[in-house]
Amino acid sequence: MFHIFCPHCGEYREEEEFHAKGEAHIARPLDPDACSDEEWGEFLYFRKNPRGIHHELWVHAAGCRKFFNITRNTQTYEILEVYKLGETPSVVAE
Amino acid sequence: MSDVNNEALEQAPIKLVMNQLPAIDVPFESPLHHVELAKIAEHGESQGGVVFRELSLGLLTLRCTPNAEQATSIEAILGVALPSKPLTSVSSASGELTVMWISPDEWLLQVPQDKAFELETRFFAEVGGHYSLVNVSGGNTVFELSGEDVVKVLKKSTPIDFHDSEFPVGKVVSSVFAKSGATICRTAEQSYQLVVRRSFADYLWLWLQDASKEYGLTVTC
Amino acid sequence: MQHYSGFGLLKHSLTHHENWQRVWRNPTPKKKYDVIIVGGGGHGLATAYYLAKEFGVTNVAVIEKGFLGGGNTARNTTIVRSNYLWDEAAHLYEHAMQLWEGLSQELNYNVMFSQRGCMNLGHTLQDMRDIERRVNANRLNGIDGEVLDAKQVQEIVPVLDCSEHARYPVMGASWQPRAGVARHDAVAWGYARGADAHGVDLIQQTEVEDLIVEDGTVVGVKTARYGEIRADRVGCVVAGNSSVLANMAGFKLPLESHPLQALVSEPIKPILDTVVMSNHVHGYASQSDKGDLVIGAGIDGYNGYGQRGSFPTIEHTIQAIVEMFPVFSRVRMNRQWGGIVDTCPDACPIISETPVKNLFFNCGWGTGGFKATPGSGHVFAASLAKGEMHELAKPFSMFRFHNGALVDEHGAAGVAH
Amino acid sequence: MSQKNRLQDGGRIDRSKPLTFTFNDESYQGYAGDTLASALIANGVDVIGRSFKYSRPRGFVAAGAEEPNAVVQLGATEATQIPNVRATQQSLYQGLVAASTNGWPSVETDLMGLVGKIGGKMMPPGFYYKTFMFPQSMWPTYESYIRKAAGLGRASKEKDVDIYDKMNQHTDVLVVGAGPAGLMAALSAAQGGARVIIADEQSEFGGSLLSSKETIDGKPAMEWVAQVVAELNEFDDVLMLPNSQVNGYHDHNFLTIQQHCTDQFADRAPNGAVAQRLHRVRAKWVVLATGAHERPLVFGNNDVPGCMQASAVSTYINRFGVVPGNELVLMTSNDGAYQTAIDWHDAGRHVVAIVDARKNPQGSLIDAARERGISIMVGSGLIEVQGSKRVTGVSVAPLNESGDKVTGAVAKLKADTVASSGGWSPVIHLSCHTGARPVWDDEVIGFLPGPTVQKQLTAGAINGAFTTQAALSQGIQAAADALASLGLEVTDLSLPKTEEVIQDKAMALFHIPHNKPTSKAPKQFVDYQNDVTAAGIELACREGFESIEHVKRYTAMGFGTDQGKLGNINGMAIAAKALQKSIPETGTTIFRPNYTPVTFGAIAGRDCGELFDPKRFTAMHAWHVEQGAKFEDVGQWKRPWYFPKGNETMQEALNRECLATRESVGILDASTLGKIDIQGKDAREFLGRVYTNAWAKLAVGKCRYGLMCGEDGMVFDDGVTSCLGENHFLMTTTTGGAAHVLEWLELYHQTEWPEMEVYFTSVTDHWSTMTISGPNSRKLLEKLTDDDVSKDYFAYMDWKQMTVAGVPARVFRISFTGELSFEINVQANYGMHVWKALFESGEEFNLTPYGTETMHILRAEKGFIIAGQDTDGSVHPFDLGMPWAVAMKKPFSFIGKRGMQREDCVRADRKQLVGLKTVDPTVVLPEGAQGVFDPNAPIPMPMVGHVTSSYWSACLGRSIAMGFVKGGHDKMGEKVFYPLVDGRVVEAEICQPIFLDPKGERQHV
Repeated sequence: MFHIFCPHCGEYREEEEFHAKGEAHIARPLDPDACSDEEWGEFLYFRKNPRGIHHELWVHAAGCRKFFNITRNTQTYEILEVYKLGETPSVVAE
Repeated sequence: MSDVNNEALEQAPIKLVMNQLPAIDVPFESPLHHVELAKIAEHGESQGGVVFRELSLGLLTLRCTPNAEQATSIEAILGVALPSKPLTSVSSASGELTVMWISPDEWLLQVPQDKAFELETRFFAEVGGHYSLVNVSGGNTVFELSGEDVVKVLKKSTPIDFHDSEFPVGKVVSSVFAKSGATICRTAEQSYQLVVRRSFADYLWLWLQDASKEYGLTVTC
Repeated sequence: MQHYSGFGLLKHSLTHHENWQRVWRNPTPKKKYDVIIVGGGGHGLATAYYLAKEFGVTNVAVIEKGFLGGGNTARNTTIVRSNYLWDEAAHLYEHAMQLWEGLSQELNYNVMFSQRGCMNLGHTLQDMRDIERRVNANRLNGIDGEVLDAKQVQEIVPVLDCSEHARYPVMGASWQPRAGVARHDAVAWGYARGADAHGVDLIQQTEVEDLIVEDGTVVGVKTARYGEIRADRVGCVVAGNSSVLANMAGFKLPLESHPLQALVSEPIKPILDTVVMSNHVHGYASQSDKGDLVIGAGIDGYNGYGQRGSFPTIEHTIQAIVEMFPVFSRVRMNRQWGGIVDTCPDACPIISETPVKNLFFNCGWGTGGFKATPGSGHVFAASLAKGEMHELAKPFSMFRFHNGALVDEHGAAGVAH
Repeated sequence: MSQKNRLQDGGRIDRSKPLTFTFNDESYQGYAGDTLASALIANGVDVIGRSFKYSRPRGFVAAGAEEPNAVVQLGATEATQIPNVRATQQSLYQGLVAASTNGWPSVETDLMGLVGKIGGKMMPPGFYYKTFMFPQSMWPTYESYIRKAAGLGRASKEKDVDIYDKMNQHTDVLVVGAGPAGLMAALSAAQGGARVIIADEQSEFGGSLLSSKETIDGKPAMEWVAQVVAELNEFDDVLMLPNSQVNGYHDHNFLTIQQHCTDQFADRAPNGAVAQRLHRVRAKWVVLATGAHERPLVFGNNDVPGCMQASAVSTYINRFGVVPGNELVLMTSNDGAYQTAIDWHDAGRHVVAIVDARKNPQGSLIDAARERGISIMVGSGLIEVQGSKRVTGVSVAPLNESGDKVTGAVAKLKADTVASSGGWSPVIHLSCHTGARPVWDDEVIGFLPGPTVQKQLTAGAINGAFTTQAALSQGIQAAADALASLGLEVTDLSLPKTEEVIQDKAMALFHIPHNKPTSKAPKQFVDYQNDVTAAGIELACREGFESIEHVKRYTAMGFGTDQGKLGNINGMAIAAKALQKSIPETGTTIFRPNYTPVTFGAIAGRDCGELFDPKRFTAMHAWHVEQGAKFEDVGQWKRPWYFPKGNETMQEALNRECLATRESVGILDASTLGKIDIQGKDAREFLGRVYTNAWAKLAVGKCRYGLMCGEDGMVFDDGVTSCLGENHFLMTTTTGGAAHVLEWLELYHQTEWPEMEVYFTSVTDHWSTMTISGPNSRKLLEKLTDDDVSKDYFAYMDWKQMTVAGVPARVFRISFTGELSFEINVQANYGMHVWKALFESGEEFNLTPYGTETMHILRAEKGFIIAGQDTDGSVHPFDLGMPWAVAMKKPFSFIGKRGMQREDCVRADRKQLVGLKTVDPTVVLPEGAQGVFDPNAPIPMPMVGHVTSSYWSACLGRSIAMGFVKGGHDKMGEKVFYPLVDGRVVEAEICQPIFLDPKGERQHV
């Protein structure tokens, strides 16, 4: 079970308080109507799903209810950093 | 037709502020009303390691990212500044008001039941800019848990670390609580307040009775 | 291939079992194959078997990074059923079911397919509506199914708590008598033995490090152990690791790999004679021939390739099991583990051509791949043999996620299994 | 009852506290401090069970968690039955009742043993894959026999009577194991100021020292233990947990500990006390001081009762005052096991011989054995045991240097006990749980914990440091490392001193060769519980199962309840040899949680029965219960389903409720609907983005219905949102969708549109919502309010603030029934008062409470959808026939707009929601029935859509239904057929999904 540092509460909390919300930085296209079916499908469903470094969106559901990002290794499950929405990750895959 | 509408629009308030308390005396039923806590207090165990009390308070959710102006006007209304440090709470000198940090843009205000509308009215009149203040008194209830075994019961219910070094008096956290949730504030050395949702109150009451069984549970009013 | 039988066992016991043949060879790969299958799990091995046996393509290699059947084949809870809601999925799983029904004889390998029936419990009015809907659809699709009321459920599963005092009382169930369980390892081994006998090279302990793509066409794979191995067509059947392979070929898939946990109790005397699943209470159980209660539930919410999940998932699963079967409270959990499941947004698989020519993927089975093993292998083999997707596979193209023609089986897939 | 194997004195048992217990219906006596195993051995019980496959008699092998055979059924009553309890880990208590799990008619005389003897030869590993195939129809029969023979104990037939608890713990250092290394680590960490938890599976702390004769600082080791325990007791921040197995090591240093609170001393927890507690521990550092398990050697008939681990023999003698026999032969590959012969000798029993595989071993223990006159046969191996229910003798033969060949004549010795030792395997199980691969060490002759990303330290025998001195010193070091990392001060601790022991090098011996080839030799067991033999492993390798995982799975090695603690390393060594590889090349299997089995009840904790899932109640719940309502589970809510009166059937009650509502007035508790208060200047724009319809012009005081879609264009929720103020709205959601919708709004606000000034606050529980509906609802409301509720002042889709029954209320004139309706909202603390007041005033109108079912009927008569019943995540608003709820021209491309325009979403033949009228109006279609256009088509029959909602409408005197039909919107008046399970085919006409008051006049009055 993960121990996750909530960047808003400023302390570690148990995974039970959080929900994983999938890959981070999937921005909604600014002009959806201009998207082809393929582009819209890519936005909706297609994911990097890497084995290794993964930037992902979580929400502190039972705590402050804020969404934030985690950089995590999907193989070892190590959390390498947490960062707020709008911030850039400092740990990235090679 | 259009004239009427325009007039209505001109008069239309930005926000609805509403006194929700009856002017006449009508029965007030807290979420644990059906449990008849008073009877249990009278006839139940008196020496329990855990002491339980349901408090009926006025509760308001304030959502805001205060700018300097807002901070000043809010402090003027509350008498205390909004605690900006995560997981902290402050109380007014009189103890009538407590403000709990919930999230970077959310606080829970505790006041006596009959002060909620007054507070809302003053906010509406005095605080400008973007914020939201919502009366949630009916949607929540407050359990006060105390006694020498209180921490053990809390440790059964939530994965928060209650060690003195981690959870001093005044700290407030929101977390899972059994299969529900709660906002937990340490109000004294051996006393904690749990703000819980109304519809879960009965479940949590059952849970707390069960979890306290091995220490004994005393109900007070 | 050496024929297996009770008589054979007797004969070999006279020579102290010293003369049993190898079940499969351990070959060094050739430089080039007609078809390379990446992934030596149940689906990959079944694909190879049918390619060689049914479609006459015998110049085939299966390349497996670990040992045969060592991924989700070795980690699932062995449930086999075909009671899916939508026509496309129902036809595919029923195709598999029919292959299951003769599989031990087909492979001359006892895969212990035990048609003990599977029950999906309903606890709410909406559950019962969904059950009616699914069973009606199943029957019109030629798949056996019945709707049971609580009393009938109780008769079939006496140890299930069907009382009204339960938090979510059992209102009824769907029941597929032909469903059941099978011995997962045996399925992989049986297919491997059969494929090998038909000339397929099973290359174990060999990880594919890259897919060789030239001018938009796949021409082979690169391995650490044997370097380049060429092929006319490549089929990837690597479940949880599909995205990793797709990435090598330069495209993304609509997949997320999640940990799926399962657990077994210590072996106990027979007490549960069928498969019982509950989407609502969120757990399912059957009892293996060895006596273990085999238990599972939902996936963990985060992406994970670690073959392990988080403890609260196990707690919730056990709570569900004790809620359904209060007499199991004093039984003990022996072991838990996890697999990596590649989940699709519509809870249906991808059996598909890809943006790379001659490269095919069979993936996205999520939590329900084991039951499809023979059918998946068969239609994928047909597709690889012809270079064109089999009729039953066509609805499961990865490109359905572009045009929106999803086959939403979340209801029928429900609780992971 | 005589305890014939009990010594007069010695051991850590209390002879002044005799305990009576029952095993296989016979009464025995033991002492406080005994385990069930030690008490049975004291009483001379040799056969504890029968093996799984061959039904061979089996006795005690070990004294701890690694015991494979002594697995019993425990429990004095039906409700307290526990299957598969390891007798070596079960403390004895007064009145304990245990029984063997296999054997018919009894464990002593087991007829299945005959089958095992005769059929055993035909049951090599994997035999079942090779047979039972013909005919296929016989498999269920074969299977039922296999199932009956398998399984160990049995589950109880009754509900559990015990209580299980869970507690979350946080600590700086969790020490696993309270042997010398663990105790030293815990004490050092505590002295450095750390919060410490130390857990040990045994009833007493001390670990290896419990059965050792060593001294520490010149005193008996257990005196040192007592002193450390006393010191630890002084610290507030130290939690000591004996009888507690650390069973799982999960990510980020989360571990689970199963603490046996009462089930080590009582059949049933006394006075409702907690029987077991599962500690869920988050530790900053973990110190694994889990010790090592001794490996017995593999030789012929090594499963005959009387064959034991050498260390177990010592444990029974030294800790429990029990000598498990009279005539001992010790077979060893190392010095340490000599201690067992010495202990045996010192206990006054005869050591027949020590057989050592090494040619010329030298060391202090060997000297000590020689001094006692014990005969030592070097360069030899014990190749075979004689006896069936007890060892009667052994065969010993000289071995070659590498220990893989018998080189000379076989000598036979008489003996009743064989102790064997092939060295020690570090207990690395926990270190593997998060995926670390163990590393083989040739010096240690065992696997050591592999590199890990966890904050894990190790001390003592787990590192292959098998001496007490090394354990103590590594314990201090581990604590120092943890303290340093925690930023705590490392106090200078003096290292206790033990006697020095000089030991010779051990020999890497696992499998003692026989003079016959393994395949022909007597069975040499590797995994006792699953009857896996050396010959079986060799056969698996010959057949091509070359991966150790294959070997394990093919033979079932390590799949028992002991999870291969005793046998796995031996099995790997045998496989490695058969494959002509080294052990590290062969690899190891990975250990998974649990270290030892954990009671389901303990994992479930208190979340059972009534507490399995919260029941959510509205403020009027008590009233509903009083009125005898039947409840429906909607999410976690308990909602009234219908209110039967007297002996009414459900349909009668529904008919009454529907008619009363349509004719006069009915009332529904709608408090469970999700409610979200939305404020801010961008609230209106936000609504426009998350709903499919337009919100820009909704005036203050007005309400509007909206559909919510995902980005795929599929409907997931709906509800009415009201404009409370220019920048202030109240959104309602479905009961089940409330939490999801709130998170959805937050998600988009926080991630996509943070610049928008809007806040969301859940007020679901804050408002009690009661809907009065029917032609007399206005009259009823008028009786309770002084405010104007006339048609002209308070129009349809308006809301007003007013006082109802003395309570300030928000009243919404919205209708889900098609009748004149008022939805009254008051602060929940006053909900019951207003509800009761409505009934007092409503008597003259026959105010009738109705539940969710009548609500469903009434809305279906009007064709209103229920999200979740008439939608399933695969339908968009156009499929539902609700284009009026989609504003395609809104400037912002609202959520769902692009999705619902994808190629597949605009097909004309999509399944579309329509009304359905059965041709026979008395027939009510089952919900879920599947429609076809041609009922005579062959199976598989092309299906065109299913019935989503279907009811008997008392108001219309006929059945009504809604459902999906392929291209249904263009098929009005056409027929669709529903072939049902019972063989009937119901014919229905496709119609508009509105059956009553199509012009909506009733709600506008």
